[in-house]
Amino acid sequence: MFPPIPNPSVASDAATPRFGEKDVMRRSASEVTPPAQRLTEVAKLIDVSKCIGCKACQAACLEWNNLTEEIGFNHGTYTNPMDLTPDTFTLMRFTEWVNPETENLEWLIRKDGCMHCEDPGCLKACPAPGAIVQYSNGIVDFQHDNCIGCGYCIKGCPFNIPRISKVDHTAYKCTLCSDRVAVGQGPACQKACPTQAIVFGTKDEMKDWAELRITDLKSRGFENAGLYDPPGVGGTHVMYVLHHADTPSIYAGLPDNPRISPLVDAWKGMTKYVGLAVMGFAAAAGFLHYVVAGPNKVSEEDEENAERLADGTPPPAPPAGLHEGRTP
Amino acid sequence: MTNAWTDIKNTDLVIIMGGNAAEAHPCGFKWVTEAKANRGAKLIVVDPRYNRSASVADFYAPIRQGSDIAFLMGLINHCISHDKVQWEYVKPFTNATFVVREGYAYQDGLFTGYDEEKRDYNRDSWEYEIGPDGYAVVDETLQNPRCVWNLLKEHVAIYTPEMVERICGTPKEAFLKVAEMVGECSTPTKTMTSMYALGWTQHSKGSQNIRGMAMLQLILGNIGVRGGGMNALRGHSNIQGLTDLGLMSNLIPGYLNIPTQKEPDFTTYMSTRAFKPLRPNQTSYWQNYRKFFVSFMKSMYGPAATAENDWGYNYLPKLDVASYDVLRIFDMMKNGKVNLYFCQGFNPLQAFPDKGKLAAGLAKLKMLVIMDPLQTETARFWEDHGTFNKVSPADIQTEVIQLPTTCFAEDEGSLVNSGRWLQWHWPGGSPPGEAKTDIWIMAQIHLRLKELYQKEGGAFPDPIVNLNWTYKDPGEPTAEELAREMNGSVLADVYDPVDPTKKVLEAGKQLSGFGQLRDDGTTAGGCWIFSGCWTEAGNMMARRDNSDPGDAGMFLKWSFSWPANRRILYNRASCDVDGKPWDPSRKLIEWDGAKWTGYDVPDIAPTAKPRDVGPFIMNPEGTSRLWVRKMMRDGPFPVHYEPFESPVANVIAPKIRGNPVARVFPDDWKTFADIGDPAFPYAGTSYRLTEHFHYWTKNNHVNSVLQPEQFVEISEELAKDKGIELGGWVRVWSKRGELYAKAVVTKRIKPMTVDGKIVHIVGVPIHWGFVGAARKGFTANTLTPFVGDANIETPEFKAFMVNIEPSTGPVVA
Amino acid sequence: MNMELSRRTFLKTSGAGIAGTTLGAFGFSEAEAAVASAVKPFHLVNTTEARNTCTYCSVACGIIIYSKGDLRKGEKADIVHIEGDSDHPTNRGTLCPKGSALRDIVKSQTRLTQPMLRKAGSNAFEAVSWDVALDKIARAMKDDRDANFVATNSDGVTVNRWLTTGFLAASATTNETAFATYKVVRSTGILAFDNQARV
Amino acid sequence: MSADNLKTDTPNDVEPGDSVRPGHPVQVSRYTLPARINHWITALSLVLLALSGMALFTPKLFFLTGLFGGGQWTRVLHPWIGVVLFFSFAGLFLRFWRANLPAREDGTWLARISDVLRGREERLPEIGKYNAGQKFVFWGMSGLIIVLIASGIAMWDQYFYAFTTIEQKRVAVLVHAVAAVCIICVWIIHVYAAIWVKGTIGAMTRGKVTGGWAWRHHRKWLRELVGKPRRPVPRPGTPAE
Repeated sequence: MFPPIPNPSVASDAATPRFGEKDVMRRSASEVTPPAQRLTEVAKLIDVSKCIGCKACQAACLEWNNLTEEIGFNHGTYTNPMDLTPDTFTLMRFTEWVNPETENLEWLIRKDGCMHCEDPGCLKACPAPGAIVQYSNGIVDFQHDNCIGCGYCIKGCPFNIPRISKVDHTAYKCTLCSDRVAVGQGPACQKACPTQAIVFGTKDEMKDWAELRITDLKSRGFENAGLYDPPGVGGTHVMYVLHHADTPSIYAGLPDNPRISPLVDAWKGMTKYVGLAVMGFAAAAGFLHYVVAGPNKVSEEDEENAERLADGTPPPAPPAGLHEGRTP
Repeated sequence: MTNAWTDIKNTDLVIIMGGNAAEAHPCGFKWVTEAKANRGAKLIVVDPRYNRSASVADFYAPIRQGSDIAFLMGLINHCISHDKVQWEYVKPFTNATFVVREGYAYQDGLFTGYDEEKRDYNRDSWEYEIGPDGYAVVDETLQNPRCVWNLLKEHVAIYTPEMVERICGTPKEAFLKVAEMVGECSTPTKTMTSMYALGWTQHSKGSQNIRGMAMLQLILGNIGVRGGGMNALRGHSNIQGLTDLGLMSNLIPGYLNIPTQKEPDFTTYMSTRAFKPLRPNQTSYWQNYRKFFVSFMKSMYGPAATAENDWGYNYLPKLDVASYDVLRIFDMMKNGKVNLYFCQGFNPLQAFPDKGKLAAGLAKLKMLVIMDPLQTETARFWEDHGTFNKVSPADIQTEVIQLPTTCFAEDEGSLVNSGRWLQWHWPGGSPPGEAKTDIWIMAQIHLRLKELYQKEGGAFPDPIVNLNWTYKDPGEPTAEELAREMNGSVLADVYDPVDPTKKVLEAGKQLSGFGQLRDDGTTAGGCWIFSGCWTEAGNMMARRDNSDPGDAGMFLKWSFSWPANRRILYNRASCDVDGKPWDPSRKLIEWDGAKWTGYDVPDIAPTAKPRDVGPFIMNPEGTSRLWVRKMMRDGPFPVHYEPFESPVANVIAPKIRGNPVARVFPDDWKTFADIGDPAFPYAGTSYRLTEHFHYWTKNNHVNSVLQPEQFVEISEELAKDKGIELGGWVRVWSKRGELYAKAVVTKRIKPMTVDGKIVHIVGVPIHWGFVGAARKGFTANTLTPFVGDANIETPEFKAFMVNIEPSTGPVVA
Repeated sequence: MNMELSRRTFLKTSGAGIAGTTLGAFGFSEAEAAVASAVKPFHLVNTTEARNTCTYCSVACGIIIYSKGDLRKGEKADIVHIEGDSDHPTNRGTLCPKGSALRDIVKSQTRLTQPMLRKAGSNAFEAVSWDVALDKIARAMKDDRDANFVATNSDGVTVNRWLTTGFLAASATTNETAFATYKVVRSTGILAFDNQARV
Repeated sequence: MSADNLKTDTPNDVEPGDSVRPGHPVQVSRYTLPARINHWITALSLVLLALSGMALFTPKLFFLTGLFGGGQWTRVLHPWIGVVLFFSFAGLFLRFWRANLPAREDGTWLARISDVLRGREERLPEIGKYNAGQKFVFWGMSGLIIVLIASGIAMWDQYFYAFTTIEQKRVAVLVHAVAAVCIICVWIIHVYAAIWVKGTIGAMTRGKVTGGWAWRHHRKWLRELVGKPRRPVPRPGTPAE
């Protein structure tokens, strides 16, 4: 058993958050000076092999965050709602998978939600200063007062997580319960998880714990058991223990090699700099041209020629050889 | 549960059969995952559906619903024939060596004494041979062909792996894999735990399903040990407590019995309750029955219960039938024999089988009284909800009174968990509106009724006007007062009979345990097994020290566990005959040469010498029972009987329909589909989903979000046969009713081959109804048959026959 | 009652290969603590705690009810949150999907708040006072009992039973409620007395 | 554009409303009032789009959202202005597309682009209503606006979230950004040209240019106008200068 986190204190003096503005490591659309000392990185570890798909995490998330999801419909699956929504920050996704090697049915159940990437694509994509922050403990948090609801985070996210609320038009996703972590608690989902398929602690602890789990799984014949901490996004602060870590995509489309899309990189990188440069160049070129070439003015002669033309008096012929392109 | 939730971490093998622990008890299931992670324990799931428990199992074996006994007897047969028996346990600690009297026999699915007319046995031959010394005869060599062991061997021989496959549909290889894993637990250092629930009880032979596993556990030596046991995962938060407190037709608190009309006086009543030991030196603890009974009567009637009036024996009603269980009462209701009915926190219109019959019964009542914190279908059975509840209110003359009650968050008191822990809780919120506690309501009803009788007189007012109701505020007794009363207290000073100057018990003091109860009216105690819960030292149920010496999982200082704060029942059996633990690394208690010590409260007299006294102290044998004498109506050994509605005839006894002694009311036979009826070709089963709690969470928005809409589960093969689409509407109907639901087409259900015939399974989750926050749906019990277990009348919800077709959904009128 | 607990017990006895945890601190030293404007305030601050047990299944998970207002001081208490009790040996703070949503059932829109009466043949409930409801019940019981009480059976044996009224007891009420219920129901001679144990 | 404009005998270069009024100086009507209104709506939309788009494009310019009432309003308004631009530009397109069809002299003009830049127009062929540079602006705007509206809709999550995949949305944002840069560059060229070539702005403000301006820059068009019979001004359009 991973040692439970003691019950929270309700005393008013226990409420001072242990991290905040000064621990912001990245801030969307802003330059920040990273804190001199990084907080110990935290992580949530989701052990898919221990998960019984009970959805306690989903319920706890709804309750803690005071979210009201709609009562939906059955679509022939246990996955409900059908997808993450602005009110469903976390979702159990159920996959019936027949292992081609053993021909045994395996019911793969994965808790989907924000991975809290070390290199967060949402933050990279976000145009609104401070709408997304990353604390130096690894938590990527949305600040709704700053969010403009553009949905760029959705495009930036390699895991398809954020959702825009139709009510307040801001983006929502798992906060890793930053309010709870700030007072020394774990996230609500982790607290609830009946089988400790979700545990929470420092990232190092979680990796050590995962190792124990992987050893156990290998002893039970899951040779490809492993930790999902994808390097493509610099590692994540929500990690999975998978029995089939060689093929993450069988778990309801968990990306095999997630990374910030090259398109997003190009958009927020190259395009931004090159684009600004090109536009600046165009403006500068015009300015320079004006300085060098001077204004292109109509001469008195031109006016006279025009008057003559209008009066029916033939204007002087142009210099020979220069108007060969003209229409007869 | 014989053991505690936290003890499951000590096991080596978990077998989940007849339940779905991960789904129904996720937080208790945690201890399975702990055992797996820390001890390398394995998990086996045997179930018709590959369910959430199976999703984390090491091995899953399919089984057709209603065929568990064949599987279990097959396992016993395998263990016996492969010598996977813990002999050092079986010989001294079970009745394997006991010799059964001549005249007892078993043939073709029936035991001696069957009366087809009465659907009952004359069970007189089901007894031990009694020797000249007045004790049961035993044969420690196991040579006597009539000893229990040899009878068992003979009884289970028919359940070969091939037979198991034929009856259960479990592939032989899968069965053998389970048998092999189970057999490994026959060594003294390996234990298996059985976790079961309504998947076993809700059959017409539910009790025998459980006995089957209990016998297997005894053969493996797994009862009384850490990480072993028979663990009934109780459903509701205090259903254990309500059963302990005897809120049943035939019970008195602490598993004492309401008298029958064959026991006209107290002497006759006590004459069959002597519980004389069947072997020398045995404890046979029920010999104290009289103390428990008299103390209960003193608690019930106070000064009005006297030696002269046999402690108020005649204040108790006398039964004319085995019990007035819920099936019987609803049958009576339908026949117009019931006028007034109370439902306290209960929704029978959904909870009992055959909704049509239930609704017809309710409509014949004069008055229905509902006490509930929430809306229920029962309270609104007269309300027209179109296709979901089509009734004509004007035609229903039942007066309904609905009383709002508090819920757990607003009241104080104790609940008994599945592991028998009595845990105290405190209120956290104010009741909404005018909601009142159930205690207040019951007190008000009592006081008003008493007043009417005092004013007007009437039929036998004595038990009502003499009811001991001496609470500070009679209008609302406190939880503390009632808890103290259940624990028991001293009514008059008691002096040592040897030294009359020495006061043994002082009047007015709380008892420290049931050992102090007396049969002379000097003590009162509402529920003997709870004695020790609120002593002079205070409220033991409110203790919150979670220390756990030896990391044993016992938590003796956390709350109070009945009996006597014991956490594992029969824990004497965790040691060999000499009192040494079978597995020293999992010591529970041990004999230190002078007394029993250890991590748990010993389930034996602290100084009872190991070889003298047997570990099963409640039984007159001093041993456990592989063969139960005449204590069960349907036989001393379990026999495979088909459900009343079944796709195939009983392979081992083709002429027997269902359980031959299960009670069927005359009107109900015609509501059952015939065996193999082509109109109802699919084997239905009902169950609950982890997102829901029975019918309550219809009132909870969050849970309604997590599983929003009614569905049934079928295999891909059946879906293809019937042209049913994933997520499409289907109509499912039995001979009793129909429902519409969405189709979850899944690989987790597979068709099975049973006796050469393909059997498809239709899974019908319960929950939905016509009130609450959730989407409206149909009550699943429109489908289920009105028949119960032969011993305790648990309805057969787990096995019935249905048909299914694609549909366009219900027409909402 | 003692609500102070040995919170470190589990840390000491965790048999699982990781010795303790630095979770309590998350590596943030005192020096790092500072006012953070960005992190949402912890909304359990200044609530009142009550230890309770989950109302659903028999695992009997320990829960803590967090309320605004303190019942022990005679105040109205409004439940704001319910969470698992980490000190509880069985659930150790965890809860299932039902337990995690307990607040929603306590505060359900479909909680009953006043006594209601549905008259014979009516198609609606109407509100009544507690007195009216309870008097009606007591009167109905008395009348039915007096009319149908069986004092002796056909053999002349005293049986003192009342079979035309039945009582279904709850399954999630306290033992204390159950015992009070037992006394009241049994004293009348009702035999059709049952509970949820079967279903 | 009225039906008779489509008559094949009408030179492409002459748009409805174009006319010459002799005098001193000669006044040439280049854009009718509706054409000018259409132009300025388009122009305003484009400027607002550029400002709001730039605000969302780079954090350094996020302060520009202040012009629109903050980030949320910027996010709300930008796509709607885009819709205005699209339809407004569509109006311009219908007015001007014929006069912007390629002509033979465009090649020469382009070949002598250095003379163009030096203002040595005497070295250029006689040009119709629009020179090749103007046509480039016109067609550039047309193409880019189609790209921008298409990619813009793909990323307009409030209404069109469900219609594209995330990968498609990513392509869309990238394309939108690149197209936006391009259109801003085109716009810079357009605006600069109007500033550099004196006497041009009047065409879009008062609708008139002087005869000398027309003689110098669009002599072919002037000749055609002079040669064409007088007629009342119908509804003309305005090119992107």
